[in-house]
Amino acid sequence: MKIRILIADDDSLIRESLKIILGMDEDFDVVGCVENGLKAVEYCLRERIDVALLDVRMPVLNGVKAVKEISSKTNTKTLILTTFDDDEYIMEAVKNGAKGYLLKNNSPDKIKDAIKLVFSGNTVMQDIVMDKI
Amino acid sequence: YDLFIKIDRNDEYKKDLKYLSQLEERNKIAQEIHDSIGHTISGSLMQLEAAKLLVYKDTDRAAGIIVNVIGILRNGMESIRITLRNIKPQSEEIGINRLKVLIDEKLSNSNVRSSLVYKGNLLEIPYFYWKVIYENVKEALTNVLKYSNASNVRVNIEVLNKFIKVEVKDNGRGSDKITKGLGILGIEERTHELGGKVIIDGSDGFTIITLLPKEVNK
Amino acid sequence: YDLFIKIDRNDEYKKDLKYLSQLEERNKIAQEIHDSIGHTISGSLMQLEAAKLLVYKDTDRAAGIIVNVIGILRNGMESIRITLRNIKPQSEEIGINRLKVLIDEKLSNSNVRSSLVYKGNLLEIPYFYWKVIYENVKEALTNVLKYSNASNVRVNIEVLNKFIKVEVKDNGRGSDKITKGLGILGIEERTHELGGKVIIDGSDGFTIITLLPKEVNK
Ligand SMILES: Nc1ncnc2c1ncn2[C@@H]1O[C@H](COP(=O)(O)OP(=O)(O)OP(=O)(O)O)[C@@H](O)[C@H]1O
Ligand SMILES: Nc1ncnc2c1ncn2[C@@H]1O[C@H](COP(=O)(O)OP(=O)(O)OP(=O)(O)O)[C@@H](O)[C@H]1O
Ligand SMILES: [K+]
Ligand SMILES: [Mg+2]
Ligand SMILES: [Mg+2]
Ligand SMILES: [Mg+2]
Repeated sequence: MKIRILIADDDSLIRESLKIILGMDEDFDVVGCVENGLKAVEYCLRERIDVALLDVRMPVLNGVKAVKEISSKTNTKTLILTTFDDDEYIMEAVKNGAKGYLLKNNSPDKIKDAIKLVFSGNTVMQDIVMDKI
Repeated sequence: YDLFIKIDRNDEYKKDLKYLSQLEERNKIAQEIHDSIGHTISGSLMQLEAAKLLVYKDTDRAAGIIVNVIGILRNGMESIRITLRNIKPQSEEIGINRLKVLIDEKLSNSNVRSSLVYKGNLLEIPYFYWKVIYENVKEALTNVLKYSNASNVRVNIEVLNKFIKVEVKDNGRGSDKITKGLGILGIEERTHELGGKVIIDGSDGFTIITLLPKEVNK
Repeated sequence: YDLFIKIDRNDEYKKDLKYLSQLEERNKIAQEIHDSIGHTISGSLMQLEAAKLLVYKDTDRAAGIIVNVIGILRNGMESIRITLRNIKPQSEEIGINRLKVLIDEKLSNSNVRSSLVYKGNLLEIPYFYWKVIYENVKEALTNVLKYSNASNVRVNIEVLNKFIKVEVKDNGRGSDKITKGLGILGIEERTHELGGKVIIDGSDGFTIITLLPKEVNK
Protein backbone atom coordinates (compact mmCIF):
# COMPACT_ATOMS: atom_id res chain seq x y z
CA MET A 1 0.00 0.00 0.00
CA LYS A 2 1.41 3.35 -0.99
CA ILE A 3 2.05 6.13 1.50
CA ARG A 4 -0.34 8.97 0.75
CA ILE A 5 1.50 12.29 0.72
CA LEU A 6 0.51 15.95 0.81
CA ILE A 7 3.09 18.57 -0.15
CA ALA A 8 2.70 22.11 1.20
CA ASP A 9 5.19 24.77 0.11
CA ASP A 10 4.75 28.28 -1.23
CA ASP A 11 7.70 27.74 -3.56
CA SER A 12 6.44 26.13 -6.75
CA LEU A 13 9.93 24.86 -7.57
CA ILE A 14 9.91 22.75 -4.46
CA ARG A 15 6.35 21.54 -4.95
CA GLU A 16 6.89 20.51 -8.55
CA SER A 17 10.18 18.76 -7.98
CA LEU A 18 9.06 16.90 -4.89
CA LYS A 19 6.04 15.74 -6.81
CA ILE A 20 8.23 14.33 -9.55
CA ILE A 21 10.73 12.79 -7.16
CA LEU A 22 8.18 11.09 -4.94
CA GLY A 23 5.80 10.35 -7.79
CA MET A 24 8.40 8.25 -9.56
CA ASP A 25 8.79 6.02 -6.54
CA GLU A 26 6.33 3.15 -6.16
CA ASP A 27 6.12 3.52 -2.42
CA PHE A 28 4.50 6.94 -2.56
CA ASP A 29 1.35 8.48 -3.88
CA VAL A 30 1.40 12.26 -4.01
CA VAL A 31 -2.24 13.01 -3.41
CA GLY A 32 -2.03 16.78 -3.37
CA CYS A 33 0.15 19.89 -3.57
CA VAL A 34 -0.84 23.16 -1.88
CA GLU A 35 0.85 26.52 -1.41
CA ASN A 36 -0.05 27.54 2.12
CA GLY A 37 -0.69 26.14 5.57
CA LEU A 38 -4.40 26.77 5.63
CA LYS A 39 -4.95 24.78 2.46
CA ALA A 40 -2.83 22.02 3.95
CA VAL A 41 -5.06 21.86 7.02
CA GLU A 42 -8.18 21.81 4.88
CA TYR A 43 -6.75 19.11 2.66
CA CYS A 44 -5.89 16.85 5.58
CA LEU A 45 -9.38 17.30 7.03
CA ARG A 46 -10.93 16.37 3.69
CA GLU A 47 -8.73 13.52 2.45
CA ARG A 48 -6.91 10.69 4.12
CA ILE A 49 -3.28 11.80 4.12
CA ASP A 50 -0.61 9.63 5.75
CA VAL A 51 2.23 12.12 5.80
CA ALA A 52 2.10 15.88 5.18
CA LEU A 53 5.35 17.57 4.16
CA LEU A 54 5.20 21.16 5.36
CA ASP A 55 7.40 24.11 4.58
CA VAL A 56 7.99 26.47 7.54
CA ARG A 57 7.55 29.88 5.99
CA MET A 58 4.33 30.07 4.05
CA PRO A 59 1.74 32.82 3.66
CA VAL A 60 -1.74 32.75 5.25
CA LEU A 61 -0.79 30.11 7.81
CA ASN A 62 2.78 29.02 8.37
CA GLY A 63 3.94 25.44 8.68
CA VAL A 64 4.33 25.59 12.45
CA LYS A 65 0.73 26.60 13.01
CA ALA A 66 -0.52 24.19 10.36
CA VAL A 67 1.19 21.35 12.24
CA LYS A 68 -0.76 22.21 15.33
CA GLU A 69 -4.10 22.07 13.57
CA ILE A 70 -3.29 18.95 11.59
CA SER A 71 -1.94 16.92 14.47
CA SER A 72 -4.77 17.83 16.81
CA LYS A 73 -7.58 17.25 14.31
CA THR A 74 -6.41 14.40 12.06
CA ASN A 75 -4.31 11.26 12.05
CA THR A 76 -1.92 12.70 9.49
CA LYS A 77 1.72 12.70 10.52
CA THR A 78 3.60 15.88 9.80
CA LEU A 79 7.18 16.33 8.62
CA ILE A 80 8.67 19.83 8.45
CA LEU A 81 10.94 20.73 5.55
CA THR A 82 13.12 23.81 6.01
CA THR A 83 15.59 25.74 3.92
CA PHE A 84 17.90 26.51 6.80
CA ASP A 85 17.71 25.49 10.43
CA ASP A 86 15.04 27.78 11.83
CA ASP A 87 15.53 26.81 15.44
CA GLU A 88 12.69 28.75 16.99
CA TYR A 89 10.21 27.48 14.49
CA ILE A 90 11.43 23.93 14.63
CA MET A 91 11.18 23.78 18.41
CA GLU A 92 7.68 25.17 18.20
CA ALA A 93 6.71 22.74 15.47
CA VAL A 94 7.88 19.74 17.47
CA LYS A 95 5.95 21.00 20.49
CA ASN A 96 2.96 21.30 18.22
CA GLY A 97 3.21 17.66 17.27
CA ALA A 98 5.51 17.52 14.23
CA LYS A 99 7.09 14.09 13.80
CA GLY A 100 10.31 15.54 12.59
CA TYR A 101 12.14 18.03 10.45
CA LEU A 102 14.53 17.89 7.53
CA LEU A 103 16.53 20.35 5.50
CA LYS A 104 15.45 20.72 1.90
CA ASN A 105 18.96 20.16 0.66
CA ASN A 106 18.91 16.51 1.66
CA SER A 107 19.16 13.93 -1.12
CA PRO A 108 15.90 12.43 -2.37
CA ASP A 109 16.84 9.12 -0.77
CA LYS A 110 17.15 10.71 2.64
CA ILE A 111 13.87 12.52 2.23
CA LYS A 112 12.12 9.30 1.21
CA ASP A 113 13.63 7.40 4.13
CA ALA A 114 12.50 10.10 6.52
CA ILE A 115 8.95 9.96 5.19
CA LYS A 116 8.87 6.19 5.64
CA LEU A 117 10.22 6.44 9.15
CA VAL A 118 7.67 9.04 10.12
CA PHE A 119 4.94 6.99 8.50
CA SER A 120 5.83 3.98 10.62
CA GLY A 121 5.66 5.99 13.82
CA ASN A 122 9.21 7.27 14.32
CA THR A 123 10.42 10.78 14.89
CA VAL A 124 13.09 12.12 12.56
CA MET A 125 15.40 14.99 13.37
CA GLN A 126 17.97 16.48 11.10
CA ASP A 127 21.39 16.07 12.64
CA ILE A 128 22.40 19.65 13.23
CA VAL A 129 25.87 20.70 12.17
CA MET A 130 27.23 23.03 14.77
CA ASP A 131 30.55 23.92 13.20
CA LYS A 132 31.74 27.13 14.74
CA ILE A 133 34.59 28.49 12.69
CA TYR B 1 27.66 66.43 0.05
CA ASP B 2 28.08 69.48 2.13
CA LEU B 3 27.33 68.50 5.64
CA PHE B 4 28.04 69.51 9.15
CA ILE B 5 27.98 67.27 12.18
CA LYS B 6 28.02 68.62 15.63
CA ILE B 7 28.81 66.12 18.31
CA ASP B 8 26.74 66.21 21.44
CA ARG B 9 28.16 63.94 24.08
CA ASN B 10 26.47 60.83 25.41
CA ASP B 11 23.29 60.49 23.38
CA GLU B 12 25.03 61.12 20.13
CA TYR B 13 27.78 58.82 21.18
CA LYS B 14 25.46 55.95 21.88
CA LYS B 15 23.80 56.34 18.53
CA ASP B 16 27.15 56.52 16.77
CA LEU B 17 28.49 53.45 18.47
CA LYS B 18 25.37 51.50 17.75
CA TYR B 19 25.31 52.49 14.15
CA LEU B 20 28.97 51.75 13.69
CA SER B 21 28.61 48.29 15.19
CA GLN B 22 25.84 47.56 12.76
CA LEU B 23 27.82 48.76 9.81
CA GLU B 24 30.83 46.71 10.69
CA GLU B 25 28.78 43.63 11.28
CA ARG B 26 27.07 43.95 7.94
CA ASN B 27 30.29 44.48 6.16
CA LYS B 28 31.76 41.27 7.48
CA ILE B 29 28.76 39.16 6.73
CA ALA B 30 28.17 40.50 3.25
CA GLN B 31 31.75 39.75 2.37
CA GLU B 32 31.69 36.22 3.68
CA ILE B 33 28.56 35.31 1.85
CA HIS B 34 29.58 37.05 -1.30
CA ASP B 35 32.74 35.00 -1.43
CA SER B 36 31.06 31.65 -1.03
CA ILE B 37 27.91 32.19 -3.05
CA GLY B 38 29.41 33.78 -6.16
CA HIS B 39 31.51 30.73 -6.67
CA THR B 40 28.67 28.32 -6.25
CA ILE B 41 26.29 29.95 -8.65
CA SER B 42 28.61 30.90 -11.44
CA GLY B 43 30.09 27.40 -11.43
CA SER B 44 26.67 25.79 -11.56
CA LEU B 45 25.49 28.04 -14.35
CA MET B 46 28.33 27.20 -16.67
CA GLN B 47 27.95 23.51 -16.19
CA LEU B 48 24.23 23.63 -16.75
CA GLU B 49 24.69 25.48 -20.01
CA ALA B 50 26.84 22.57 -21.11
CA ALA B 51 24.30 20.00 -19.94
CA LYS B 52 21.60 21.79 -21.89
CA LEU B 53 23.59 21.46 -25.12
CA LEU B 54 24.40 17.80 -24.51
CA VAL B 55 21.17 16.46 -23.14
CA TYR B 56 19.96 14.80 -26.36
CA LYS B 57 23.30 14.09 -28.04
CA ASP B 58 25.09 12.65 -25.08
CA THR B 59 22.57 11.98 -22.33
CA ASP B 60 25.13 10.12 -20.22
CA ARG B 61 27.36 13.12 -20.01
CA ALA B 62 24.45 15.44 -19.33
CA ALA B 63 23.38 13.16 -16.51
CA GLY B 64 26.92 13.29 -15.12
CA ILE B 65 26.89 17.07 -15.20
CA ILE B 66 23.56 17.23 -13.41
CA VAL B 67 24.94 15.06 -10.62
CA ASN B 68 27.94 17.33 -10.47
CA VAL B 69 25.94 20.53 -10.19
CA ILE B 70 23.77 18.96 -7.51
CA GLY B 71 26.96 18.43 -5.56
CA ILE B 72 28.10 22.01 -6.05
CA LEU B 73 24.79 23.47 -4.99
CA ARG B 74 24.53 21.19 -1.99
CA ASN B 75 27.98 22.22 -0.79
CA GLY B 76 27.21 25.87 -1.35
CA MET B 77 23.98 25.56 0.57
CA GLU B 78 25.80 23.84 3.39
CA SER B 79 28.43 26.54 3.66
CA ILE B 80 25.81 29.28 3.71
CA ARG B 81 23.96 27.35 6.33
CA ILE B 82 27.04 27.24 8.49
CA THR B 83 27.67 30.96 7.98
CA LEU B 84 24.10 31.69 8.97
CA ARG B 85 24.36 29.43 11.97
CA ASN B 86 27.41 31.27 13.10
CA ILE B 87 26.05 34.73 12.54
CA LYS B 88 22.49 34.22 13.65
CA PRO B 89 22.22 34.74 17.36
CA GLN B 90 20.13 32.44 19.47
CA SER B 91 16.97 34.15 20.60
CA GLU B 92 18.14 33.64 24.15
CA GLU B 93 21.28 35.60 23.44
CA ILE B 94 19.27 38.51 22.11
CA GLY B 95 16.78 38.20 24.95
CA ILE B 96 19.27 38.41 27.76
CA ASN B 97 21.24 41.17 26.08
CA ARG B 98 18.19 43.28 25.42
CA LEU B 99 17.43 42.93 29.09
CA LYS B 100 20.91 44.04 30.06
CA VAL B 101 20.64 47.14 27.91
CA LEU B 102 17.18 47.87 29.30
CA ILE B 103 18.47 47.77 32.85
CA ASP B 104 21.49 49.89 32.00
CA GLU B 105 19.35 52.48 30.30
CA LYS B 106 16.61 52.62 32.86
CA LEU B 107 18.92 53.09 35.80
CA SER B 108 21.72 55.08 34.18
CA ASN B 109 20.47 58.43 35.50
CA SER B 110 19.63 57.17 38.95
CA ASN B 111 21.54 56.08 42.01
CA VAL B 112 20.01 52.65 42.02
CA ARG B 113 22.54 49.92 41.50
CA SER B 114 21.49 46.73 39.77
CA SER B 115 22.43 43.16 39.16
CA LEU B 116 21.16 40.68 36.61
CA VAL B 117 21.43 37.04 37.60
CA TYR B 118 20.37 33.96 35.75
CA LYS B 119 20.38 30.29 36.43
CA GLY B 120 19.42 27.28 34.35
CA ASN B 121 19.41 26.82 30.59
CA LEU B 122 18.17 30.00 28.99
CA LEU B 123 17.73 28.17 25.69
CA GLU B 124 14.62 26.64 27.14
CA ILE B 125 12.92 30.02 27.19
CA PRO B 126 10.78 30.25 24.05
CA TYR B 127 11.44 33.22 21.91
CA PHE B 128 8.08 34.93 22.42
CA TYR B 129 8.44 34.62 26.21
CA TRP B 130 11.31 37.09 26.04
CA LYS B 131 8.97 39.84 24.93
CA VAL B 132 6.81 39.37 28.00
CA ILE B 133 9.83 39.12 30.28
CA TYR B 134 11.17 42.33 28.79
CA GLU B 135 7.93 44.25 29.22
CA ASN B 136 7.41 43.01 32.76
CA VAL B 137 10.92 43.89 33.89
CA LYS B 138 10.58 47.30 32.27
CA GLU B 139 7.41 48.14 34.17
CA ALA B 140 8.87 46.83 37.41
CA LEU B 141 11.95 49.03 37.00
CA THR B 142 9.81 52.06 36.23
CA ASN B 143 8.05 51.49 39.51
CA VAL B 144 11.31 51.03 41.36
CA LEU B 145 12.39 54.46 40.18
CA LYS B 146 9.03 56.03 41.00
CA TYR B 147 8.23 54.55 44.39
CA SER B 148 10.90 52.46 46.01
CA ASN B 149 13.65 54.87 47.06
CA ALA B 150 15.82 51.75 46.88
CA SER B 151 19.61 51.67 46.54
CA ASN B 152 19.62 48.33 44.84
CA VAL B 153 17.50 46.21 42.51
CA ARG B 154 18.08 42.68 41.42
CA VAL B 155 16.69 40.96 38.37
CA ASN B 156 16.79 37.21 38.70
CA ILE B 157 15.85 34.72 36.00
CA GLU B 158 15.63 31.04 36.81
CA VAL B 159 14.77 28.22 34.46
CA LEU B 160 13.20 25.67 36.78
CA ASN B 161 11.71 22.26 36.16
CA LYS B 162 8.21 23.34 35.25
CA PHE B 163 8.47 27.11 35.30
CA ILE B 164 10.50 30.04 34.21
CA LYS B 165 10.74 32.47 37.10
CA VAL B 166 11.57 36.14 36.64
CA GLU B 167 11.99 38.13 39.82
CA VAL B 168 12.55 41.86 40.18
CA LYS B 169 13.34 42.74 43.78
CA ASP B 170 14.41 46.05 45.28
CA ASN B 171 15.58 46.92 48.80
CA GLY B 172 13.42 50.03 49.14
CA ARG B 173 10.54 51.11 51.30
CA GLY B 174 8.08 48.53 49.95
CA SER B 175 4.34 49.01 50.20
CA ASP B 176 1.76 47.99 52.80
CA LYS B 177 -1.33 48.21 50.70
CA ILE B 178 -0.89 47.89 46.98
CA THR B 179 -3.48 49.49 44.73
CA LYS B 180 -2.83 48.03 41.30
CA GLY B 181 -2.49 50.54 38.50
CA LEU B 182 -2.16 50.03 34.78
CA GLY B 183 1.44 48.97 35.28
CA ILE B 184 0.87 45.89 37.39
CA LEU B 185 -2.37 45.09 35.61
CA GLY B 186 -0.40 45.02 32.35
CA ILE B 187 2.16 42.67 33.86
CA GLU B 188 -0.62 40.35 34.97
CA GLU B 189 -2.40 40.45 31.66
CA ARG B 190 0.69 39.60 29.60
CA THR B 191 1.59 36.83 32.00
CA HIS B 192 -1.85 35.28 32.15
CA GLU B 193 -1.98 35.22 28.39
CA LEU B 194 0.88 32.75 28.44
CA GLY B 195 -0.78 30.72 31.18
CA GLY B 196 1.50 32.17 33.84
CA LYS B 197 1.13 33.72 37.27
CA VAL B 198 2.30 36.93 38.98
CA ILE B 199 3.28 37.16 42.64
CA ILE B 200 3.65 40.57 44.29
CA ASP B 201 5.10 41.24 47.71
CA GLY B 202 5.61 44.67 49.25
CA SER B 203 6.67 43.53 52.71
CA ASP B 204 10.45 43.33 52.30
CA GLY B 205 11.33 45.97 49.77
CA PHE B 206 9.21 45.37 46.70
CA THR B 207 9.17 42.12 44.76
CA ILE B 208 7.41 41.18 41.54
CA ILE B 209 7.71 37.58 40.41
CA THR B 210 6.56 36.41 36.99
CA LEU B 211 6.09 32.66 36.67
CA LEU B 212 5.74 31.28 33.15
CA PRO B 213 4.94 27.61 32.45
CA LYS B 214 7.49 25.72 30.40
CA GLU B 215 4.82 23.76 28.60
CA VAL B 216 3.07 26.23 26.35
CA ASN B 217 -0.67 26.10 26.93
CA LYS B 218 -1.75 29.24 25.25
CA TYR C 1 24.61 27.49 32.48
CA ASP C 2 25.10 28.95 35.86
CA LEU C 3 26.21 32.48 35.42
CA PHE C 4 26.30 35.77 37.18
CA ILE C 5 26.42 39.17 35.58
CA LYS C 6 27.21 42.25 37.54
CA ILE C 7 26.39 45.45 35.78
CA ASP C 8 28.93 48.23 36.02
CA ARG C 9 27.60 51.45 34.59
CA ASN C 10 29.00 53.14 31.50
CA ASP C 11 31.65 50.76 30.23
CA GLU C 12 29.43 47.76 30.61
CA TYR C 13 26.62 49.67 29.06
CA LYS C 14 28.59 50.57 25.99
CA LYS C 15 29.63 46.99 25.48
CA ASP C 16 26.08 45.77 25.96
CA LEU C 17 24.67 48.25 23.53
CA LYS C 18 27.28 47.46 20.96
CA TYR C 19 26.76 43.76 21.28
CA LEU C 20 23.02 44.06 21.14
CA SER C 21 23.24 46.17 18.00
CA GLN C 22 25.34 43.50 16.39
CA LEU C 23 22.97 40.74 17.39
CA GLU C 24 19.95 42.54 16.06
CA GLU C 25 21.70 43.39 12.88
CA ARG C 26 22.73 39.81 12.35
CA ASN C 27 19.27 38.59 12.90
CA LYS C 28 17.88 40.90 10.27
CA ILE C 29 20.54 39.99 7.77
CA ALA C 30 20.09 36.30 8.34
CA GLN C 31 16.47 36.77 7.42
CA GLU C 32 17.29 38.63 4.23
CA ILE C 33 19.76 36.00 3.16
CA HIS C 34 17.36 33.29 3.99
CA ASP C 35 14.77 34.81 1.73
CA SER C 36 16.92 35.53 -1.29
CA ILE C 37 19.67 32.94 -1.36
CA GLY C 38 17.89 30.11 0.36
CA HIS C 39 15.10 30.30 -2.10
CA THR C 40 17.29 30.28 -5.16
CA ILE C 41 19.54 27.43 -4.20
CA SER C 42 17.13 25.08 -2.50
CA GLY C 43 14.69 25.44 -5.41
CA SER C 44 17.38 24.80 -8.01
CA LEU C 45 18.72 21.86 -6.11
CA MET C 46 15.38 20.14 -5.83
CA GLN C 47 14.61 20.73 -9.50
CA LEU C 48 17.89 19.17 -10.56
CA GLU C 49 17.19 16.15 -8.41
CA ALA C 50 14.00 15.74 -10.42
CA ALA C 51 15.84 16.27 -13.73
CA LYS C 52 18.35 13.63 -12.76
CA LEU C 53 15.56 11.09 -12.27
CA LEU C 54 13.91 12.04 -15.55
CA VAL C 55 16.86 12.43 -17.86
CA TYR C 56 16.58 9.02 -19.57
CA LYS C 57 12.88 8.39 -19.17
CA ASP C 58 11.64 11.78 -20.21
CA THR C 59 14.52 13.69 -21.76
CA ASP C 60 12.28 16.49 -22.97
CA ARG C 61 11.10 17.26 -19.49
CA ALA C 62 14.61 17.02 -18.08
CA ALA C 63 15.81 19.46 -20.75
CA GLY C 64 12.98 21.80 -19.79
CA ILE C 65 14.01 21.68 -16.16
CA ILE C 66 17.64 22.42 -17.00
CA VAL C 67 16.61 25.51 -18.93
CA ASN C 68 14.41 26.49 -16.03
CA VAL C 69 17.15 26.15 -13.44
CA ILE C 70 19.54 28.18 -15.56
CA GLY C 71 16.98 30.96 -15.47
CA ILE C 72 16.45 30.66 -11.73
CA LEU C 73 20.14 30.76 -10.95
CA ARG C 74 20.77 33.67 -13.27
CA ASN C 75 17.98 35.74 -11.74
CA GLY C 76 18.93 34.55 -8.29
CA MET C 77 22.49 35.74 -8.75
CA GLU C 78 21.20 39.18 -9.58
CA SER C 79 18.88 39.36 -6.59
CA ILE C 80 21.57 38.02 -4.29
CA ARG C 81 23.95 40.65 -5.56
CA ILE C 82 21.37 43.30 -4.78
CA THR C 83 20.77 41.88 -1.30
CA LEU C 84 24.47 41.83 -0.56
CA ARG C 85 24.96 45.32 -1.92
CA ASN C 86 22.20 46.55 0.35
CA ILE C 87 23.70 44.78 3.29
CA LYS C 88 27.22 45.93 2.68
CA PRO C 89 27.77 49.52 3.75
CA GLN C 90 29.93 51.88 1.72
CA SER C 91 33.45 52.18 3.06
CA GLU C 92 32.90 55.93 3.34
CA GLU C 93 29.98 55.36 5.68
CA ILE C 94 32.05 53.12 7.90
CA GLY C 95 35.01 55.48 7.70
CA ILE C 96 33.22 58.61 8.85
CA ASN C 97 31.33 56.77 11.54
CA ARG C 98 34.41 55.15 12.92
CA LEU C 99 35.90 58.60 13.14
CA LYS C 100 32.86 59.95 14.98
CA VAL C 101 33.07 57.17 17.53
CA LEU C 102 36.80 57.71 17.92
CA ILE C 103 36.31 61.39 18.68
CA ASP C 104 33.46 60.67 21.08
CA GLU C 105 35.52 58.11 22.92
CA LYS C 106 38.75 60.05 23.06
CA LEU C 107 37.20 63.19 24.44
CA SER C 108 34.43 61.73 26.56
CA ASN C 109 36.33 62.08 29.82
CA SER C 110 37.71 65.51 29.07
CA ASN C 111 36.37 69.04 28.90
CA VAL C 112 37.41 69.47 25.30
CA ARG C 113 34.49 70.03 22.97
CA SER C 114 34.71 68.81 19.42
CA SER C 115 33.22 69.13 16.01
CA LEU C 116 33.58 66.98 12.92
CA VAL C 117 33.07 68.72 9.64
CA TYR C 118 33.31 67.39 6.13
CA LYS C 119 32.98 68.84 2.71
CA GLY C 120 33.04 67.27 -0.74
CA ASN C 121 32.20 63.77 -1.85
CA LEU C 122 33.45 61.30 0.75
CA LEU C 123 32.92 58.46 -1.72
CA GLU C 124 36.08 59.60 -3.46
CA ILE C 125 38.17 58.60 -0.45
CA PRO C 126 39.63 55.16 -1.14
CA TYR C 127 38.90 52.59 1.43
CA PHE C 128 42.47 52.12 2.67
CA TYR C 129 42.89 55.90 3.10
CA TRP C 130 40.40 55.76 5.93
CA LYS C 131 42.80 53.70 8.03
CA VAL C 132 45.49 56.34 7.74
CA ILE C 133 43.03 59.14 8.41
CA TYR C 134 41.81 57.28 11.48
CA GLU C 135 45.29 56.70 12.87
CA ASN C 136 46.41 60.27 12.22
CA VAL C 137 43.36 61.80 13.85
CA LYS C 138 43.78 59.47 16.80
CA GLU C 139 47.34 60.53 17.44
CA ALA C 140 46.48 64.20 16.99
CA LEU C 141 43.68 63.92 19.56
CA THR C 142 45.98 62.15 22.00
CA ASN C 143 48.32 65.10 21.72
CA VAL C 144 45.48 67.59 22.14
CA LEU C 145 44.64 65.95 25.44
CA LYS C 146 48.26 65.78 26.54
CA TYR C 147 49.57 69.21 25.57
CA SER C 148 47.04 71.69 24.29
CA ASN C 149 44.90 72.69 27.26
CA ALA C 150 42.37 73.57 24.58
CA SER C 151 38.61 73.93 25.08
CA ASN C 152 37.83 73.01 21.53
CA VAL C 153 39.11 70.83 18.72
CA ARG C 154 37.85 70.63 15.20
CA VAL C 155 38.34 67.78 12.76
CA ASN C 156 37.83 68.90 9.21
CA ILE C 157 37.84 66.66 6.15
CA GLU C 158 37.74 68.16 2.71
CA VAL C 159 37.70 66.33 -0.59
CA LEU C 160 39.39 68.82 -2.89
CA ASN C 161 40.28 68.67 -6.57
CA LYS C 162 43.61 66.93 -6.28
CA PHE C 163 43.84 66.22 -2.59
CA ILE C 164 42.04 64.93 0.40
CA LYS C 165 42.73 67.23 3.32
CA VAL C 166 42.32 66.18 6.94
CA GLU C 167 42.85 68.91 9.50
CA VAL C 168 42.86 68.58 13.28
CA LYS C 169 42.97 72.01 14.90
CA ASP C 170 42.67 72.95 18.54
CA ASN C 171 42.39 76.37 20.21
CA GLY C 172 44.94 75.65 22.91
CA ARG C 173 48.35 76.97 23.86
CA GLY C 174 50.11 75.74 20.71
CA SER C 175 53.86 75.17 20.58
CA ASP C 176 56.78 77.40 19.60
CA LYS C 177 59.34 74.80 18.93
CA ILE C 178 58.12 71.34 18.06
CA THR C 179 60.34 68.38 18.78
CA LYS C 180 58.81 65.51 16.86
CA GLY C 181 58.20 62.38 18.86
CA LEU C 182 57.02 58.97 17.76
CA GLY C 183 53.50 60.32 17.41
CA ILE C 184 54.10 62.90 14.72
CA LEU C 185 56.76 60.73 13.09
CA GLY C 186 54.15 58.01 12.77
CA ILE C 187 51.69 60.41 11.19
CA GLU C 188 54.32 61.44 8.67
CA GLU C 189 55.34 57.92 7.87
CA ARG C 190 51.80 56.68 7.19
CA THR C 191 51.07 59.74 5.10
CA HIS C 192 54.26 59.56 3.03
CA GLU C 193 53.57 55.96 2.28
CA LEU C 194 50.47 57.06 0.39
CA GLY C 195 52.42 59.80 -1.39
CA GLY C 196 50.97 62.46 0.89
CA LYS C 197 52.26 65.36 2.94
CA VAL C 198 51.91 66.54 6.55
CA ILE C 199 51.78 70.22 7.60
CA ILE C 200 52.20 71.15 11.27
CA ASP C 201 51.60 74.56 12.77
CA GLY C 202 51.86 75.40 16.45
CA SER C 203 51.43 79.18 16.14
CA ASP C 204 47.65 79.51 16.50
CA GLY C 205 46.57 76.70 18.76
CA PHE C 206 47.91 73.50 17.28
CA THR C 207 47.15 72.30 13.77
CA ILE C 208 48.04 69.07 11.99
CA ILE C 209 47.06 68.79 8.36
CA THR C 210 47.30 65.54 6.41
CA LEU C 211 47.18 65.92 2.65
CA LEU C 212 46.58 62.77 0.62
CA PRO C 213 46.72 62.72 -3.18
CA LYS C 214 43.54 61.65 -4.96
CA GLU C 215 45.49 59.86 -7.64
CA VAL C 216 47.07 56.94 -5.89
CA ASN C 217 50.79 56.91 -6.61
CA LYS C 218 51.99 54.48 -4.08
N1 LIG D 1 9.03 49.14 43.69
C1 LIG D 1 7.98 49.63 44.41
N2 LIG D 1 8.18 50.10 45.65
C2 LIG D 1 7.13 50.58 46.36
N3 LIG D 1 5.86 50.62 45.92
C3 LIG D 1 5.61 50.15 44.69
C4 LIG D 1 6.65 49.63 43.88
N4 LIG D 1 6.10 49.23 42.70
C5 LIG D 1 4.80 49.50 42.78
N5 LIG D 1 4.50 50.06 43.96
C6 LIG D 1 3.15 50.45 44.41
O1 LIG D 1 2.20 49.74 43.64
C7 LIG D 1 1.31 50.63 43.00
C8 LIG D 1 0.82 50.06 41.69
O2 LIG D 1 1.83 50.07 40.70
P1 LIG D 1 1.42 50.11 39.18
O3 LIG D 1 2.64 50.06 38.34
O4 LIG D 1 0.40 49.05 38.94
O5 LIG D 1 0.69 51.50 39.00
P2 LIG D 1 1.33 52.94 38.99
O6 LIG D 1 2.82 52.85 38.80
O7 LIG D 1 0.85 53.67 40.16
O8 LIG D 1 0.70 53.56 37.69
P3 LIG D 1 1.09 53.23 36.18
O9 LIG D 1 2.06 52.09 36.18
O10 LIG D 1 -0.18 52.87 35.52
O11 LIG D 1 1.73 54.46 35.68
C9 LIG D 1 2.07 51.92 42.89
O12 LIG D 1 1.20 53.03 42.85
C10 LIG D 1 2.91 51.92 44.17
O13 LIG D 1 2.18 52.41 45.27
N1 LIG E 1 47.92 69.78 20.38
C1 LIG E 1 49.17 70.17 20.81
N2 LIG E 1 49.29 71.31 21.52
C2 LIG E 1 50.51 71.69 21.95
N3 LIG E 1 51.63 71.00 21.67
C3 LIG E 1 51.56 69.88 20.96
C4 LIG E 1 50.34 69.40 20.49
N4 LIG E 1 50.55 68.27 19.80
C5 LIG E 1 51.88 68.04 19.84
N5 LIG E 1 52.49 69.01 20.54
C6 LIG E 1 53.94 69.09 20.78
O1 LIG E 1 54.59 68.34 19.80
C7 LIG E 1 55.45 67.37 20.39
C8 LIG E 1 55.57 66.16 19.50
O2 LIG E 1 54.38 65.37 19.54
P1 LIG E 1 54.48 63.84 19.23
O3 LIG E 1 53.11 63.27 19.24
O4 LIG E 1 55.26 63.65 17.96
O5 LIG E 1 55.32 63.25 20.40
P2 LIG E 1 54.88 63.05 21.93
O6 LIG E 1 53.40 63.16 22.04
O7 LIG E 1 55.71 63.94 22.75
O8 LIG E 1 55.29 61.55 22.17
P3 LIG E 1 54.55 60.27 21.65
O9 LIG E 1 53.45 60.70 20.71
O10 LIG E 1 55.60 59.46 20.97
O11 LIG E 1 53.99 59.65 22.88
C9 LIG E 1 54.88 67.15 21.75
O12 LIG E 1 55.82 66.69 22.66
C10 LIG E 1 54.31 68.52 22.12
O13 LIG E 1 55.32 69.31 22.67
K1 LIG F 1 4.27 6.96 -7.13
MG1 LIG G 1 8.38 29.00 2.13
MG1 LIG H 1 3.72 51.69 37.30
MG1 LIG I 1 52.04 62.17 20.79
